[in-house]
Amino acid sequence: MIVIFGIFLLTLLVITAIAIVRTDNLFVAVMLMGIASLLIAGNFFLLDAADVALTEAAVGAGISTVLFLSALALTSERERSKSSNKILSFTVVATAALVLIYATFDKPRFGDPQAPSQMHVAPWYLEKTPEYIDIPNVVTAVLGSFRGYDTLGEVFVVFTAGIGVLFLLGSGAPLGSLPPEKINEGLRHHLIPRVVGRVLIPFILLFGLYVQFHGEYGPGGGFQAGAIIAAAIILFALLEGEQRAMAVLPTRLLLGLMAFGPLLYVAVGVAGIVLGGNFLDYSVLSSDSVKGQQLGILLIEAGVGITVTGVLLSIFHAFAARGR
Amino acid sequence: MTTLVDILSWVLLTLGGLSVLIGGIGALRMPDLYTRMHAASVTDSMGTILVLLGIMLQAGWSLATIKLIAILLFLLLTGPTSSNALASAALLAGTRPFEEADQDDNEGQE
Amino acid sequence: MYYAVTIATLVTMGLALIRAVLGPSVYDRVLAVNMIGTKTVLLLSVIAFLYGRPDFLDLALAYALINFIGVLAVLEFFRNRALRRSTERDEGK
Amino acid sequence: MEILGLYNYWVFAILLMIGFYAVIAKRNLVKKLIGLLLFQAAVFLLYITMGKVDGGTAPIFSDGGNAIFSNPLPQVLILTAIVVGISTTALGLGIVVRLKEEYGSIEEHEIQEIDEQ
Repeated sequence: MIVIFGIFLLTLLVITAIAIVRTDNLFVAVMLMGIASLLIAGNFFLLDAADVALTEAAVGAGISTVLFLSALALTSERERSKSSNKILSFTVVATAALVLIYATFDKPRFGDPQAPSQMHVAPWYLEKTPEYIDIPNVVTAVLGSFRGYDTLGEVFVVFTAGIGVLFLLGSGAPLGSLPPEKINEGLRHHLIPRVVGRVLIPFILLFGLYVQFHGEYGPGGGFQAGAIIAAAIILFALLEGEQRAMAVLPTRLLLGLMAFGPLLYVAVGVAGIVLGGNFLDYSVLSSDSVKGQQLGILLIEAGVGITVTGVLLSIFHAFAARGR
Repeated sequence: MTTLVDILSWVLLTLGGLSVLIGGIGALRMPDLYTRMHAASVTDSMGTILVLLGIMLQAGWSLATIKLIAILLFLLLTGPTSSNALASAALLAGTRPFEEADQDDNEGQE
Repeated sequence: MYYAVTIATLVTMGLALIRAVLGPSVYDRVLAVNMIGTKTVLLLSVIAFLYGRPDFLDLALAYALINFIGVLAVLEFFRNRALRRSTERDEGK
Repeated sequence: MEILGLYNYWVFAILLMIGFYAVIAKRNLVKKLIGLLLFQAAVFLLYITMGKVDGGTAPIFSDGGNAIFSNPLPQVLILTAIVVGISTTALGLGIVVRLKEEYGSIEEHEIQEIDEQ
C-alpha cells in the first residue's frame, strides 16, 4: 500500500515539474518549486530517509523560496524570450530519457535487500555503530565519524559558496530604486502576521536547538539545525525589517560564525592528531573511546550548525541589502 | 474502555479525512479566489483538528501526544494567519470578491 | 483507518496541485502551496504512526513551524513589488 | 509489482530530463537555475531510492526491535548535498543578479548580443 502512496506522490511530482518548465511566469515557477519540495520530502519520508526529509523541510520550505523571491525582486518576474531550438532540445532530451529508462531494466528491483548497493559497507555501518559509537542514529554516526572527511569537505563547499555570494553582492553600488525607509520597515504594518510571527520565532529557535542536540537520537543534526535557525532569523528580518535583524546579528558576527564553524571542525580533527590518533579520529578525545566518539560528533555537529547558520544568513542579507 | 477510545478515534479520523477531502474538492471547484480560500480553510482547520485528535487518541499519553499538540497549536496559529495575509495581499492588489465577471480580470493579472 | 486518512490527504494534495497548475491568478497558486503544506504535515504525522515510529513526528513539527516563512516571503514580495511600481509611477510624472 | 518496482527509477529519468530540458532550452537564467534544481532533485531521488530495503525502517535504532534498516549511506550523502545545493544555487542567483545589474537583462541571448557589440 505504501508503495502505491509513493507512486502517487512521484506522479504528482512529475506533473509539477512539467508545469514548472511550461510556465513563463517565474514567480509561479518558484511557487511550484515549493510544491515540488514538499512532495519530494514526503517521498523521502516514505523511502525511510527521515533525516533527508527533515533537511529538505528545513531548506526547501523556507529558505529556498525566500532566496528565489529576493532574486526575482532584483531581476524580473517574467521570462521574456521563447525557448531556443525547442524541437532539437526536445529530441535530445526524449532520446536521453528513453536510454535512461531502458537502462533501468537492468537495475535491481525497488527495495531488493540483495541489491549490490545493500551488500557492502552499509551492513558494516549498521553492525558497528552500536559497538564503536553507541548512538541510535546511524546516519549521524556515519556523517560525523565514519565519513567525517566527506562532511568536512561539504562544510568547506558551503563556506566557499557563502564567500562567493558575499564577493558578488557584498560590494558595489546596489541598483534598487526604493527609498530605504520604506524597505527597512519590513512587514511592520501587517499586524496579524507580525504578532503570530513573533510568537513563533522563539519556538523555531528552540526547535532548531533541539534538532541540533537531539541529532544523535532522532532525525536531526547540524545541517538541519543550521537551516532551521537561519529560517527563524530570516522570519524576524521579514517581520521587523532588515535593520533590526542586522542589529541582532551584525554582519561581522555572521562572518565570524561562517569562519568559526569550519575552524571548530578542523580543530577537533587536529586535536585527534595531538592526542595521538589520526585526523578526525575522535576515539582519543576521551579516555573511553566510545565517549570520545560521542564528544567528537557533538563538537563537529556544532561546527556544521554554526557554519550553515552563518552562511545562509549572510546569503540572505546579501540579497536583501542589494534591493535597497 | 480501549474499544471506546478506538471507536472514537476512528470516527474522528474518518470525519477528518472527509473534511480534508471536501475542502480539497471545494478549493478546486469554487468560482473565485475568496471562495476557494474559504474551502481551503475547511481542510486547514477542521481537517487538521479532527485528524490530529484522532491520532492523539491512538497514541495514548506519551511524548508523541505532546508533539502532536504542539503541531496542532502551530498549525492553528499559522493557518488562519497565512490566509489573512494572502487575502489582504490579494485585496490590496485589486482582486475583487463576489463578482461573476471577475474571471477575465483574474486571468489578466496572472 | 490510517490508510483512509492518508488516501484522503493524498487526493486533496492532487486536487490542490491541479489548482496550482491551473491558476488562474498568482494568489490561487500561493493558496495551493499553502494547502499542500498543511496536507504534508498531516501526511507526515499519519505516516509516522503507520510506520509505527512516532518519534518521526519531528518532521511534521518542522513543517508546521517553517511553512509560515514561505507565505510571509510571498507577502513581502508583493509589498515590495507594489512599492516599486508606485515609485516608478512617481518618477514617471 | 515487478513493473512497479522500477517506477521510482523511471520518475528519476523523466525528472532528470525535464530539468535538463529547462537548462538547455530555456533562455532565462533564473529558469535555467530552476531546471538545475529539478535535475538535482532527481539525483537525490535516485540515491534515496537505491537505499530503500523492503520492510525496513529509517536507520535509527529504537526500542521496537525492528532488525531491518534501510541503507544509511545514501542518506548521509544526500543530506549534505541538499544544503550544499541551496548554497550553490544562491551563488548562481548572485551571479544572475550581478548580470542583471551590468547588462540590464537576464535573458541569455540578449546578454550575448550586448557582449558582441
